[in-house]
Amino acid sequence: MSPPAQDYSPMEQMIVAASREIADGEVVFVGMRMPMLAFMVAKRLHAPRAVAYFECGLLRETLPAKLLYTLADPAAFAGAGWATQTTYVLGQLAAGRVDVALVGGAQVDRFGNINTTYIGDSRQPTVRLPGGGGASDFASLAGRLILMMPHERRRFVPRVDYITSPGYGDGNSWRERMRLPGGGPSALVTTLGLFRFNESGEAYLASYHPHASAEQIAAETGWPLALAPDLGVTPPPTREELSIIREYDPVGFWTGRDR
Amino acid sequence: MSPPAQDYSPMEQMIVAASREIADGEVVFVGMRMPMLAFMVAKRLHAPRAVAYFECGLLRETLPAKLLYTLADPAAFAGAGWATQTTYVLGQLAAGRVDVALVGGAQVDRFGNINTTYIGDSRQPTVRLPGGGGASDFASLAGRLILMMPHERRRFVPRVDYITSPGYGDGNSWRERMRLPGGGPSALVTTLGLFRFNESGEAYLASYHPHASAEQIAAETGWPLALAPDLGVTPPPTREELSIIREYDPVGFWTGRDR
Amino acid sequence: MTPPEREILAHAESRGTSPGTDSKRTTMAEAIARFVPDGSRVVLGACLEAAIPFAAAHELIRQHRRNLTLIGPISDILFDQLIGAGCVDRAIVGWVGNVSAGLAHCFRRAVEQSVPRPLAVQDHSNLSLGLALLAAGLGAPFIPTRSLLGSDLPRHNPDLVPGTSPLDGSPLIFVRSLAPDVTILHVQKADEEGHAWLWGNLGVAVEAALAADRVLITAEEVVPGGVLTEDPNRVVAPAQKVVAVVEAPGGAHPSPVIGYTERDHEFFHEYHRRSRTLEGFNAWLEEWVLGVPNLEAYHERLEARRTQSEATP
Amino acid sequence: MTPPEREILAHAESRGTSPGTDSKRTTMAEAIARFVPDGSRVVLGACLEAAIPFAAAHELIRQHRRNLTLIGPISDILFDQLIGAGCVDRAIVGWVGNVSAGLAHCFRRAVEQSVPRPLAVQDHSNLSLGLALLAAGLGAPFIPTRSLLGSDLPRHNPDLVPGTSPLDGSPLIFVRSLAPDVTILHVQKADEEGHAWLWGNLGVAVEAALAADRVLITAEEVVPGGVLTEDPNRVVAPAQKVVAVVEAPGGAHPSPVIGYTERDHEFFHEYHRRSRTLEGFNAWLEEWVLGVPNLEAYHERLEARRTQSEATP
Repeated sequence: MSPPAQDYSPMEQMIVAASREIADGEVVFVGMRMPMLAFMVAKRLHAPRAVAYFECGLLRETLPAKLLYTLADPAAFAGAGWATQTTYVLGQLAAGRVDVALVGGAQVDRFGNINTTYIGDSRQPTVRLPGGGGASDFASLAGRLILMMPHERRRFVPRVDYITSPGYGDGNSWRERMRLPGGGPSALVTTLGLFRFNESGEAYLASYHPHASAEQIAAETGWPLALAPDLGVTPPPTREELSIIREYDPVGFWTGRDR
Repeated sequence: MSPPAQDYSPMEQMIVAASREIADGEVVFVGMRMPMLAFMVAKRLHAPRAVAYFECGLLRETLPAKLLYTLADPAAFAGAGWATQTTYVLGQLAAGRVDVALVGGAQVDRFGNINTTYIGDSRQPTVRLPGGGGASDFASLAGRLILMMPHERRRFVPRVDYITSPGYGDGNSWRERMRLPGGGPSALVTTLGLFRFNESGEAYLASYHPHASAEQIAAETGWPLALAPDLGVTPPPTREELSIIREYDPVGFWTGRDR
Repeated sequence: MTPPEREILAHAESRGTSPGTDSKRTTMAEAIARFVPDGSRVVLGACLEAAIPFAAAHELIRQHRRNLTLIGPISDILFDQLIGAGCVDRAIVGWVGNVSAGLAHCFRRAVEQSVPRPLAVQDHSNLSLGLALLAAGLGAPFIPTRSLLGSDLPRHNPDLVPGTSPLDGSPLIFVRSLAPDVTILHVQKADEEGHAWLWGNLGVAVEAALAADRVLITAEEVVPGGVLTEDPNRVVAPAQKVVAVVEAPGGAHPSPVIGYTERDHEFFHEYHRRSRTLEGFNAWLEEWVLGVPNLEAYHERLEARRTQSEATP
Repeated sequence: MTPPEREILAHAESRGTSPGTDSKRTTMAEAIARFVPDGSRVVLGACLEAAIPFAAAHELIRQHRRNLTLIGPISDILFDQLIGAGCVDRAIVGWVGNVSAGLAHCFRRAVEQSVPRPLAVQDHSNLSLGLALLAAGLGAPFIPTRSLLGSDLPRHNPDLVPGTSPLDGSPLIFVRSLAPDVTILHVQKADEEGHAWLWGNLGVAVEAALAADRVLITAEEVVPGGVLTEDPNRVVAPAQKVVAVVEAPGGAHPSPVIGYTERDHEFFHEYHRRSRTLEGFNAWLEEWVLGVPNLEAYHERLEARRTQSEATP
């Protein structure tokens, strides 16, 4: 790794921590925004043979030439390895041929369930969110799932109001009982730390980011925080990692440096 | 119609009789050999707006430039209106979007069931035939079905040994009971005559071809022949009809004039 | 791409056998008036964030269409506009929002406050919506999937039916087939017989065209007959199902069209800001839809603003 | 066709980000030896009567492959040859014959007389076989259809399961998903990374590639990397699933390849005549497969015969 960078945002830390979850040669389903940037960092540094599926119907073996505002921008198509139908790319996911998927969401709970549909009662919601799109399929079907989420107490709830994208349900082999084919979340990467999941599907804090602390994370998390026995500090972004993020997102459109 | 021709084969009579079953503007699923020639005659004369689906994955609004030996010959593709997947063209058939299909077979019975799989017991067959290909789907799903068959007693059996392509089963609203969506056979065109089907799904002779007779047809048919009250003579091929067949099949490859 | 079989094609064309169809070319106003009546179940935005038929949707709004059922995976503010304009009773969707800017304000107002009218939503995943359309195009009453097992979507969407496999008893979601009345596609090229070339990410465009009773094409370019059938693999759907072809250059603005236009990100962001309030949305709608007679005037307005903004120091 | 987005492509290529894959280019002998072992479930002839991978099948015969399960809708004498050569235990098929000449003699001998060995046959319709492969590519355990209700196919094929709809109790045939070990496609163009362009009638090629664990490509031409991804809509399947790319010009002879070769009708008819007897078939096999080391020698023999026949008065 190149030397750690000195000045970076929590979003950038989240992106690089997520990128390190991707192994070389993997087939990856990539969502918009942070997930896309995490994939770009991985592909440029430690996973040059990873390939990316986009739900709009693309497969890329190379990176797009510039920042994508949507996965169907012309730059996403240019140089793609396969341009096809949504049912085929999500079908390959359903057929068990995708190693890992990266997704965000609006709410997450300690079992890694994601809500992007309703805040409040679905019959009389406080907020109608956009919905799951392909993320429900990623969560159901991918070999494993990397969740990415800004860490705020209103988002980290004891129990999501609605399961748009299933994690480990209520724990205790819930996925096996539901017969969900995908492996479920392997990591929940936030702007403050990195969670992993124990055998009963509960999230525990595996590391906190250099700018954060376990206490701060506990305060921003709506469930009693469980800690890894070897709880450590997330390695900060390297200059190389940061330079890739900033090459694609020079004005900080997605990483919030402009806000 | 142009004046009747004087010299033509029973195969040619069969082809023109079948072609007259196709109406203008219809969406037609076309099988190889005789069905293809019948479609070509119809399209050139009285059904210029008919369009043809081929099960290999083609849709044609115009006729191919020359005789097809198979439906996937380069001439079948050249100028096609849509080149696509077999599941899509047969899918449109299954979705109820095809008016009529033309098919042949090895055996037919009085309920219009077609066998192209086994002669004899399927566990120890006398002859293993090629199978149904798309014809089973045509028979199951098309709005109506035009059967084309050389008229020989060994082919016109009381009951087919195996139902590859369902007609009216054993009659008595069998298709409704089976919930087969397609309408079933509307005509059985042979080298000797033209059959239609009554309300219980039994074939009756509607007309005999000019070179044949009801007696000859009875002798070549393996079930007691039922006759239309208004039994007539099939109009013979016109010169125009014959000239089209011979334009596409100048050496009589399909129409048997070379055998 | 080397066009295949040029010689054979030239031969076929020299035969001059006539096509099976009359001209289907018409105006946007006529196409929408004739083929998308009140109460239609209509697919729009089948290619997800690309080639979204905004011009067709704006004509629906101008003609005050009512009681529509909108069907589409991710429509990137198009559904929001139709909902805000009061055209929609029901949305069968994967995701409704503004892909680069955030939540869909009109969609929120309709669901949360029944403003301007109540909206029923059937939430699908993008896979399940694709399977629903695919099933209709295959004449299958449903397609089973293991996606969404355990999620809350099947509890709220009656077309995602939980059950067990007739083959081995394992749990499945049966995705009921969904046959729209009309699928509206914006494509790169079409001819007046209804052949249409679509390229780029295809989303659920093929499935939606095969599932629908009829297909309405808006195209960047209408080209002479015989050109597009030189490469029939590029044709997106059977021309026989196409009922209208409308030349609509820039008819997907502000969404991108591969080979023609980039996405106009700022237009999406401006819509997001202005539609935050009902009054803001209505002013936006007046400026960009109701107060604009047609696509040509829309692009004139866009161009005038661009010129003006460049002139401003 | 105007290649879309040339400028952006040039830009993307100038970035020089490396592809995700090594070269998969190899010889036919190596590809067949490594990726199609005894007992494989293999799709061949997915495009029905066009682009049938005869050269790959001949290599299977030369390598004395055994216990194969062949999967394909209509293979126009290719399955007949593999069956006659004793390579096959099971055929999952829509139609086995000689499309322009009639019955398949080796297929008949195998079914009727267990010569050279017994053959189990699972009869599908072309739709049901397509649905079986499609289901596997979608991760669906089955797809229901109303085709074949009342036909005798479901009585003899355990993968066509009669049942009733979980939605409304109406009768259906559940077509069980079918995932081949390997799908062999003959295509027009491929690159060494595994991108492959296939055009013309596609048959069940897309479904078979998506259903398979791995895809083996034989191509009329192998072209440099970066050419085929200029038009990724033409790419038939994800390169990531392709395990081998073999340049095999004329590798589909005697079947046609759109843009390259016509069908060699007389070759089919000669095969039909000669394969009528077991001895005749064995002599044919010696002459055109076993006694020929590779595709190049096959075409030399073909060319020599053509020259000779033209020289004969």
